[in-house]
Amino acid sequence: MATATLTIPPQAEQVRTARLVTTAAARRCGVPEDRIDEIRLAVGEVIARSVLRQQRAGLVNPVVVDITDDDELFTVRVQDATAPEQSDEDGGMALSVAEALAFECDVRAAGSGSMIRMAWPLAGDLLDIE
Amino acid sequence: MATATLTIPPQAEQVRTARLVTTAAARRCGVPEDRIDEIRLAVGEVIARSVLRQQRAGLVNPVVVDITDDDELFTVRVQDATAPEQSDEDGGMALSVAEALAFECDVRAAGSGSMIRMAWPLAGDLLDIE
Amino acid sequence: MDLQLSTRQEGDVAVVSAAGEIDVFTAPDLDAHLASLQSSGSTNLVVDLTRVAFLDSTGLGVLVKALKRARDTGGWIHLVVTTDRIRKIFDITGLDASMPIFDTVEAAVAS
Amino acid sequence: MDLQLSTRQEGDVAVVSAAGEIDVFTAPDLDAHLASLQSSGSTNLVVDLTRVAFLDSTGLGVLVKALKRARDTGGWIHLVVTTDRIRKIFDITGLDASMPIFDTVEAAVAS
Ligand SMILES: Nc1ncnc2c1ncn2[C@@H]1O[C@H](COP(=O)(O)OP(=O)(O)O)[C@@H](O)[C@H]1O
Ligand SMILES: Nc1ncnc2c1ncn2[C@@H]1O[C@H](COP(=O)(O)OP(=O)(O)O)[C@@H](O)[C@H]1O
Repeated sequence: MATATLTIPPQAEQVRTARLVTTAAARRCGVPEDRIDEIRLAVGEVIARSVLRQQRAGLVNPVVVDITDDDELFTVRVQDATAPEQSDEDGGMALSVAEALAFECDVRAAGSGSMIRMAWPLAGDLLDIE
Repeated sequence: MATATLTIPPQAEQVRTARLVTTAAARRCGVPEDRIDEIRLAVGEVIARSVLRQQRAGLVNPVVVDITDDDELFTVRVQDATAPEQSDEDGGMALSVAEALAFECDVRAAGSGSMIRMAWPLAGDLLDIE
Repeated sequence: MDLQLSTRQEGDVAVVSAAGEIDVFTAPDLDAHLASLQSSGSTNLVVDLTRVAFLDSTGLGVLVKALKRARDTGGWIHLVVTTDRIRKIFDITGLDASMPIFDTVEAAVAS
Repeated sequence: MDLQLSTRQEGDVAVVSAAGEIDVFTAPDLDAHLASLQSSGSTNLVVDLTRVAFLDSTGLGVLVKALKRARDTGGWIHLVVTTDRIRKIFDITGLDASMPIFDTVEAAVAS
């Protein structure tokens, strides 16, 4: 189910709002609080990274944060305008943190930029596993 | 300048998040706190109204909240999928409150639904008037 | 989680304290809470909005419904509002004309 | 407004208390605050993160930069972390290996 989509200009002060929208969506999906802490940090890292990458590449395109859930997964997709080949100034730290926290995390070329997809199993699903 | 766009499914629990995004955007634009209270209430009324109207019409289309500012105006546009002719169950109360609070407030047909536009002058502009 | 409601009895008046946000999502909870008090015999109610950070017209609609039920049994509803933020929506809608607003719970109970 | 910083002196140690969120937006403030303390002679710093609700890798980057500056002058940086939420990012990144973490400001100053 589509939960929410937030489109922001690539500005550092927008990242906080994107964290909030993600956190609020996860709460509505019934994600437990300790898992929400992980999601907030992982998603915050990835959005901050996209904002910084676009600033470095001089790209003013909006960054799009798309949050969805189905019965099994809580998924956040971040679309930015930077080429996947562009290196990170932080030596990949932000992405490593997100990878450590998300159950699934992948980066791929999408549109004319990159799409980072993070996903976490929803509690119900963990219990439903046979 | 585009500030943020939030797309939400027509659900009552999403309205709170939309208020927050609007409030955060207004703060970033330097809107003073008492004006922010007005914006929060007016925008909350309009989004809640769109959500309820779509629920009543059985329309599951997303509601789109678009926030922009230029040097003169802080503008919030709410796009829903209901026909402008559809009446409000609250006798127009939500819209009256928004109209009382916003400096400009109009409803018009847009796309296959309605667009409600609210705007407030930005502080700088009030001072700039000659 | 977004709206907390608690009730205590002061003589023959039930005092309902709300804390949090009353909006399109939480207004049904307030409605259910007030209706259940009223159907179990509370004819006179004080609704204390001191700790309410947000109140929109769906919340007002719930208060108006509760006022109608109170009047049907010869009762009343008094409100406690201390913040300009909340008082403003009563001003705009003119609802302060039908529901008296007080500065303290004591005054609302006593009047 | 999102990050509050205050500093007090305990002997030859400057104790910086941060409250709020340290992220890509506020990290430059922390950087400027620590750099200015260090350039005015504070070689040993305690950074108290007890009241920090959020810390991301841009914040860690600032702490690492400050650590390098401290070491250049023969000084150190000790952190105070009391919440699992904040401790987690040090675990993930392994940064707790280079910056000692303490449970109290007293312990961080004394060590
Ligand atoms: N008024 C606000 N405006 C913008 N962002 C906010 C606001 N309040 C909280 N946030 C952000 O949303 C994220 C999650 O908020 P919240 O769910 O309230 O966190 P917590 O669980 O710590 O209370 C935080 O990273 C915070 O930066
Ligand atoms: N963690 C949250 N998740 C979703 N919505 C929130 C959260 N925190 C605040 N909000 C909503 O955002 C709006 C503005 O919040 P905020 O700017 O923090 O208000 P205030 O000025 O009262 O502190 C409020 O209507 C509130 O409902």
